[in-house]
Amino acid sequence: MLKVSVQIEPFDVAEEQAQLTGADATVGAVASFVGLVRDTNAVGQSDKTDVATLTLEHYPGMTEQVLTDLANEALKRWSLNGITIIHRIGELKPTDPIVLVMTSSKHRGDAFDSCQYVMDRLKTDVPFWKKEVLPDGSSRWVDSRECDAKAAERWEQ
Amino acid sequence: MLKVSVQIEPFDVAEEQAQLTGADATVGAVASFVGLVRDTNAVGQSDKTDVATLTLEHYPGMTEQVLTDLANEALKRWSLNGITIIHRIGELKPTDPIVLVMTSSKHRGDAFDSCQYVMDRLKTDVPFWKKEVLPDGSSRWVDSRECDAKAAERWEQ
Amino acid sequence: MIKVYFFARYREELKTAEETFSEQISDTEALLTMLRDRGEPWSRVLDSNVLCAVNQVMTKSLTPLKDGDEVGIFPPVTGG
Amino acid sequence: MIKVYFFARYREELKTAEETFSEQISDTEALLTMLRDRGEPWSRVLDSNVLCAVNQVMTKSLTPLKDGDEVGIFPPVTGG
Repeated sequence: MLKVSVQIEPFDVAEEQAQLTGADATVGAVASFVGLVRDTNAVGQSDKTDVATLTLEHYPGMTEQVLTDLANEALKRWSLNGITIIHRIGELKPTDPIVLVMTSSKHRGDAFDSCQYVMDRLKTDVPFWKKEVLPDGSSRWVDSRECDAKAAERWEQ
Repeated sequence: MLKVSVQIEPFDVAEEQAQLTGADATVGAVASFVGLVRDTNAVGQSDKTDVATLTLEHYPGMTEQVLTDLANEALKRWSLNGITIIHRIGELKPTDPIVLVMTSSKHRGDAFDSCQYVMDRLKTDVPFWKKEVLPDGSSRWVDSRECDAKAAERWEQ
Repeated sequence: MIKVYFFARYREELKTAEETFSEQISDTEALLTMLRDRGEPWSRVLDSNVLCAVNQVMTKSLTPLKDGDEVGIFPPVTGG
Repeated sequence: MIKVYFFARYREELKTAEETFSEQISDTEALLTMLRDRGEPWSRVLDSNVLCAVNQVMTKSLTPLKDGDEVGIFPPVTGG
């Protein structure tokens, strides 16, 4: 089971887990990550600025392809029963879910590691861009984080 | 937010996530692990035997205390907004969820690591015991796994 | 008085869920030795993997016991 | 013909979402050099962090281009 979706709509983690594991009684472990919109950001020195809305832009076509490649790479590197990657696009507000990565396996090590791998790679390799709109109507593109590049590097073989 | 529950009832991951994060817009990351009942087990050489039901016994009082200590230890070691640990007891069947560990934080590293830490420690330090009932009505206590002891050891400071 | 609880496989194979001792027992090792000295099935069932909790806190080594203590005796845990 | 798409901050600051080139361009470096040679804002906006995808596959280094290729030009990604 491999599911990749780039969508405007929110997702339901319980429903996604039911879809991912279904009636497969060989699954003993499901690891998930959900990323949410924060109302503060860490651009520059300040961690105090309010965010009113967050707009997610992507590269249509490429995004879906890269996410599918990433899911297949995870299936190749770990012993998984299935994987689901959902990333939202469009306009979101603080506390809204942005991304879901969910992996299932017999034992927990494979599920945990592959879930973290997909998130680390997603942060550096998949063409999404966040733009924050502040309460005064001004906006700015979110800067990439140095630590994300480091996190992705550790998976290189 | 710290929630620990030892319960017979199933849990709803979406509802637990809503409870854990609530309206806290400083949360950017939620990592979760769900353990499920498998219909095969790895006792001895065989991985083929069907499991009809799984009974979970625990040490009432001690279980809740050890889980709460474990949650507090995770809050101390990582920068977390909250943590939820739910473990079911009683009679379960294959595909039923057994355990949920969910952690929330600003950035994903803290959520991932603390979630894995709690699962590793839970496997070796919390007084739960699984008994498998086979289709012919016979039963056996599940053996502990050597690799679980190793997984827990790596967190020792 | 020391209250002892047995769990899981031990509880079943020893056909004992709890037992109360009125005599003084110096520590967890002395308690286990006393139980194993009963012979079968105690000597066999309480194998080298046995775990002890004193007042619901897991012990890693020999732990002194005093009047009023609660001791849990159980095999390696298998939750999660 | 080579089709070039700009995304996110680049798209906004260059006021350009896409552009089509009918001339031959040897590789991604040559394309970037050509764009930067236009002067402001191109030379400033297309900084050293620029990423290129050719036919929707991320490139890590100089990549040859041929007729019919699609090139994406964008800043470091910030999804997840």
